[in-house]
Amino acid sequence: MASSPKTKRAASNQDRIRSLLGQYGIGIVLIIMMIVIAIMEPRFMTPGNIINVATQISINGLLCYGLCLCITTGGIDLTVGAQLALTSCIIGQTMTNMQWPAFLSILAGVGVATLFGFIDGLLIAKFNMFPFVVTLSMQLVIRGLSQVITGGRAVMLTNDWFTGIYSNKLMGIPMPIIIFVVVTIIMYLMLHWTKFGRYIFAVGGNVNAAIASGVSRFWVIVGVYTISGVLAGLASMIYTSKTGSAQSNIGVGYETDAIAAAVLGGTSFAGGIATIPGCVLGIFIIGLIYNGMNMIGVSSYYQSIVKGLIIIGAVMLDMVMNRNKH
Amino acid sequence: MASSPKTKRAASNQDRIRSLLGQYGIGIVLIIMMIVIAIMEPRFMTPGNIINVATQISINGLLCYGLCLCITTGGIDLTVGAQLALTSCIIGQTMTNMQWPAFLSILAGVGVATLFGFIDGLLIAKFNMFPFVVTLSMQLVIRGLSQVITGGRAVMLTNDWFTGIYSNKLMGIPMPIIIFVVVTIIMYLMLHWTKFGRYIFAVGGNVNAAIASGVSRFWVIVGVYTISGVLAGLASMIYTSKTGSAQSNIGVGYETDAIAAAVLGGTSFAGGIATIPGCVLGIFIIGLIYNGMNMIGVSSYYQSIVKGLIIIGAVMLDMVMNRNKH
Amino acid sequence: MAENYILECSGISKAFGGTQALKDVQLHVRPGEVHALLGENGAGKSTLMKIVIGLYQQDSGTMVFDGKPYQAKGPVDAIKSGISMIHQELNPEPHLTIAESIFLKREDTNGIFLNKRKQNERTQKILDDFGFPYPATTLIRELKLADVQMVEIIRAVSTNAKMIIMDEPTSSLDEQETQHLFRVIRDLKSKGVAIIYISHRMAEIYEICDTVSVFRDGHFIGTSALKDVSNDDLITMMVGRKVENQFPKVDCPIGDVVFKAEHLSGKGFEDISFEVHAGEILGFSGLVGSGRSETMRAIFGMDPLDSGKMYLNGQEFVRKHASDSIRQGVCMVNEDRKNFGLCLFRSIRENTSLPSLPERQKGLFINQSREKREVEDVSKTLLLKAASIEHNAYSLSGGNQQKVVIAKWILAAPKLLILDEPTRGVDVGAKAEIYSLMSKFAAEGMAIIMVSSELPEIMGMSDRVLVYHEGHISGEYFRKDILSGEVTQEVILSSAFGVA
Amino acid sequence: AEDTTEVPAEGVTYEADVNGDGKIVVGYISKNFTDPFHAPINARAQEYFDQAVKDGVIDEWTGLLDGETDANKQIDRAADCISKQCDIVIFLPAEAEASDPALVQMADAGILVIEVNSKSASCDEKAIAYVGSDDVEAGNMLAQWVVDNCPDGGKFIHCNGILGNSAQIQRTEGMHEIMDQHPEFEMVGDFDTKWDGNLAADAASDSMSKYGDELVAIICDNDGMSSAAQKMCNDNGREDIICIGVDGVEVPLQMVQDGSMKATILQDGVGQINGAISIVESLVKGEAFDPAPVIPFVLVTQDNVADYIQ
Ligand SMILES: Nc1ncnc2c1ncn2[C@@H]1O[C@H](COP(=O)(O)OP(=O)(O)OP(=O)(O)O)[C@@H](O)[C@H]1O
Ligand SMILES: Nc1ncnc2c1ncn2[C@@H]1O[C@H](COP(=O)(O)OP(=O)(O)OP(=O)(O)O)[C@@H](O)[C@H]1O
Ligand SMILES: [Mg+2]
Ligand SMILES: [Mg+2]
Repeated sequence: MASSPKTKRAASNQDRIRSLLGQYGIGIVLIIMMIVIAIMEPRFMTPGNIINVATQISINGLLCYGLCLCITTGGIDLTVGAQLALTSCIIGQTMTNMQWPAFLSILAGVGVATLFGFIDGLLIAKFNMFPFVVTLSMQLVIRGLSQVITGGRAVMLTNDWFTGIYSNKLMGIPMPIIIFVVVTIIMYLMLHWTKFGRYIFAVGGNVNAAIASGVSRFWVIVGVYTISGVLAGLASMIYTSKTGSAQSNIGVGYETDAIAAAVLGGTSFAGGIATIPGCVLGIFIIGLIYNGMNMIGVSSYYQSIVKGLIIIGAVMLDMVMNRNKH
Repeated sequence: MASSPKTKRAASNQDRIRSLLGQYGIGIVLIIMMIVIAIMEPRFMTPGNIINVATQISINGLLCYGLCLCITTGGIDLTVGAQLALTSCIIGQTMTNMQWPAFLSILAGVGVATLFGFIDGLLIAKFNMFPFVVTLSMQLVIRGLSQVITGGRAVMLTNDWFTGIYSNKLMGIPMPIIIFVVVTIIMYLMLHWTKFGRYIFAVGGNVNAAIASGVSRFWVIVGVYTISGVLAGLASMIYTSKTGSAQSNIGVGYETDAIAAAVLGGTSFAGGIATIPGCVLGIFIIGLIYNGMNMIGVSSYYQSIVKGLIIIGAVMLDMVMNRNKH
Repeated sequence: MAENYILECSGISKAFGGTQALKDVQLHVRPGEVHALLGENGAGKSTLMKIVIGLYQQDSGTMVFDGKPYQAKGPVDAIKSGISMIHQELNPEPHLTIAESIFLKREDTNGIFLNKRKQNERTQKILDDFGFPYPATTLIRELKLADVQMVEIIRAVSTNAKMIIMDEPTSSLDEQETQHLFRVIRDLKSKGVAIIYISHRMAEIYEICDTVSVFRDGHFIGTSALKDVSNDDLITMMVGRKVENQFPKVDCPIGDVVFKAEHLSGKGFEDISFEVHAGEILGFSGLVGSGRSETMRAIFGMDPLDSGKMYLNGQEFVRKHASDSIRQGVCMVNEDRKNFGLCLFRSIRENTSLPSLPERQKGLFINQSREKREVEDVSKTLLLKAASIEHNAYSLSGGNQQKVVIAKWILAAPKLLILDEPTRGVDVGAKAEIYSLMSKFAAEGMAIIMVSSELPEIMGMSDRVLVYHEGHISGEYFRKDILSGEVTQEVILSSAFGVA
Repeated sequence: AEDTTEVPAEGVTYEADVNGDGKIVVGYISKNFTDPFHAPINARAQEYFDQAVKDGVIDEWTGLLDGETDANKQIDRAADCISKQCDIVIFLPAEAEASDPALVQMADAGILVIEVNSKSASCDEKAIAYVGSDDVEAGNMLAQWVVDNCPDGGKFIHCNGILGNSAQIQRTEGMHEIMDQHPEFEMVGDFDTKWDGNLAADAASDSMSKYGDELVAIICDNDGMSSAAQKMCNDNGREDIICIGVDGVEVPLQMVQDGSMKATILQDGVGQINGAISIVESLVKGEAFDPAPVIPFVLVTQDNVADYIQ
């Protein structure tokens, strides 16, 4: 070999730094954003506002993990917005109109979301249908169901324990943050430290090779869509508790922010590439776009443009810093 | 070689029949739908209603062709709904508030949509960004721009020539139908009878092989997104003429129906497979879902569910009839 | 310049990120000659050819083609100048017809519209001239791999190019089709067309080539007339050391029956019965498309089996999916490395441990330190050339990718290892390493099935050879008869053709 | 359908079976099925017309047609009503301008159109009646409530509906009409909250963390947003912040009742549809009716909430 082990090792270290930079280079975007916002609005950096942001991102955060998994297997889950509505309506109907105990209502709501995630996975894995098509159609079905369940009406949630899910604090930390952190840890361990996580990467990276290596495509696909369902259900629980109201028209377009966060976090639409720490960064960036614009006071007419440009810019920057990924 | 040319050729003919059946098997779904609706509601089959349906589908039809091309190259164009809004706002602003002649206004509106289609293509082809991400973000930018242009207000269009684009008839046939037919013919010729069409299939089928043959991925990608922009612009012209008003909140979610029509028409998300006649069938099916459900009087609470189930069902049926495509 | 060259490349360098793929290499090709380009996997052969064809741009260096300075910005420029290329492992667009594929970028038109009829007729004529038994309107996706490769060849030849680059054109062809290709090459040669021929099959090089250039690790080693260099010299030039024995087969005691197949039938094969013993290397020979891979895929559980029974260590072997087989100790290296072998954008470590993850669990989680240790060990055993096992499989050369595929099955510790074309696209040095591994594992008591279209490999490595003809076993030969010279290549070939 | 000037001011009459096929077919084009404000309206229409068909008051009705808050879809639904040979159509326009062609198209086909909830541009000329209220007035009421309850003025924020939507435009306009006359109030935020309670709640918490005690009010284009924002304020111990919006759907009403929100502006949707129903009944009977019954917005506070809840 021409190159000595030494130069190879050096090159390898360099590679690692570059790859790390590439993987989490989006962190730089996050830091720049924080500095810019903090300069323009000093109140941004108050502990109160930071806790505020962390609380707000929990809903999008949970959705993002689900989408990250689906995208990593080469798919997509467009149902999450509708799932948000359905779970909310089920929780509202059972808790307020049928007087179920809060815990049981949540179980029913999240359970149904899980079931629909499972059905999505089944249609994709068993019948080999394209995830985009399946979830686009299922989204109609799921939202339709929530309309049928509530007859389009809003249901108020008065159970204190339930509405406390969003506003209560544990040792000064709001519950949504705790839920988000716990889910993040679970997702991290699952994706990066278990067999199932490896199989997700394998199926996303090369499904034929994965099958030939004894991975069950069926269970991996069904698994990730089911998980996405569970997470959407949990997100809906937080959402419903936050607004104190269950209705069928919520969550429209929520997949957009979740997808954007996943992509900013380095999740590749080509499949097989994703990291949970990356997603966390992406989730914070999206959260900061909203909070930052509100803090700085960007006119409502420009908010949509700014958001779009930041996402494109960040993805492009990531691309440049991390060329060899593609 | 083992088998004679004759036997190979025979097998291929059989294959072709099966593939034809597979390709347009969705036509059977259409016919069944028409029969069912006609039985349940005799007024469905009146010439008036048929022209009505054909007029209604023109907007989704144009969008569908654009999406069909993008999907065939392995991409997606999620901007079409926002493009609808932007073109509409530009037409409204220039024609009503700036007193431009109608023709010039249309040119400006469609021109800007074309430009944004071009930018989408550029970002995707030049910077190798994922189409889903690019168009998801651009959609925000485009919609934001339309809000900025109009200040969020609706602009009335009073120019008779312009509003006549939707309502006028040529030899008893409403203009939107004529536009739709002309575009269909152009798209058919372009996709199936020109080099450019061939290159679209080549890039969608295997981009590396296409490049190795000297096909310019760049121009094919830029081309299809630009065409999608043009078509969205034209669709917006029809839309704006139809509603007689330009505003920034129109077209939300319109990509859904357009994608559904393309997929029903046999456009494959794997890339490289699509036919314009197939798309026409898909467009009619989507149109009939709306018109048919309203004619029969399916409760609106269930329409969304029914629509979702019909799309899933039809795609599944298509899959079963056409197994070897995947 | 005394010599009359059609292509002169000098001082070409090219780096990909940190990898220096080519360093100051040169290549001189004369018109009407078949110029072999040799080198280990990753030596930079394909990279140089891609620079010539315009897919990559060199970092430095110049080219002269047909007497004029030459620089292709893209394949279009190359085609215009009269260069065409058969790419290594590149499947054409699946949804186009043969005619559309062959004439891609050269379509017949009347004005702006395609003239499909004329193009189909022209293609049909070319196909018929070639004796290629398909209508021009057949879709590429309906063709077998070998036929697709033929379409690629036909496409390249039909451009009337002055120079054709063939990057491992025969890697998915059998003897018969290879001979067909050679007839075509000789014909082109007589018309003055220059051919650059890349292959890892030494026998082919000697059969068809006139001149040879050797690359090693991105460097140019030398050019000479083929008749002036011996096989051993060439190999030394390529790998930088002597490869003592190309087929390091160690004879070891053959043990009990490990796997037994009884009357297996499925798509592409019928009534297949055989057994394989511990310590035995059982070779499967035959023509491409004779159904060997189909049989193996069905045994492994990738395809369904219509009928028949299988036994593993005396017990009936039942499998529904590949995972069942792996669990019971039956593993298979697929012939199609890119599609069935690797997740290119995941690390070597993840790829290697994938099938054996269930054994590397610690509670709920993967024991990553053990995984790392074991993967590092196995990659050392296989002499894998990689900076680190954390690098993506994508960054490896073809031969090293193949080693990763083999490594992952070694880690799974199979009782029966099925190797389908284990050395496809692998250089001689690495081949010898893979062969010695096979010997080693057989000696440790593993039963090995090797499917191969390369007769030297079959004859050099097998304890016993089964020959396939159109889905049936048409012959069985033993190592002692091969060693004694009683069974020759011709004998095996004729039973592959079903003549014997 | 334009000879309204000939009849006495207190009432007008029409021949109900306009196409003379001996059947009376009623159409109903909703604004949407997703907004809780429209749910009781749609439900009331469904209930009444199903019964009316059973009772033989009318011969047939189209069922509830979904306008999807989309002018384009509403125009298509209007064409469908023409295809179904409707005589009378109840129409809830999604947009003032963009939905107008639906009205024009039906009126030109001779259909008697009753507009409900909001007016489209040519309502006065083309529709035989309008039952509803004026969104600009609702905007005025929003602002007035804040002015009345914060005598010292202060900073407030505004949460928009989907930008460009008629209700958003007119309510915002009405809000500005009043607020612009009160320099003691400063609008410190104008958010793109898309009728979304979640986004409004986030806007509330962001503004609280930025302005703290200086923030006195949150004006929302609907009360789905104002109730979510109020809940966010209350959860942060800021019950003093006045959140108010338009509609009077279940959740805000209950919040007013239990005291967690001070007021909401009720738009009497069911009252509106009942007004339209009684016009249909008059049409069928050939009786005269009032072409523009006024269904005013109501400021609902703890004092009168009992009258409107349920
Ligand atoms: N696109 C690329 N990006 C990064 N590295 C590359 C790329 N293409 C080739 N390389 C590297 O360049 C070197 C030369 O590769 P090349 O494909 O030219 O080898 P080769 O001689 O054709 O080998 P083989 O016989 O296996 O085909 C290898 O180390 C390979 O990993
Ligand atoms: N469904 C299919 N469609 C197209 N080609 C296929 C299909 N299944 C198998 N083939 C191809 O058919 C060819 C012949 O089958 P098979 O692999 O059994 O023969 P083989 O004797 O093993 O040949 P090889 O030497 O290529 O391994 C293979 O090259 C395989 O890629
Ligand atoms: Mg190569
Ligand atoms: Mg094979």
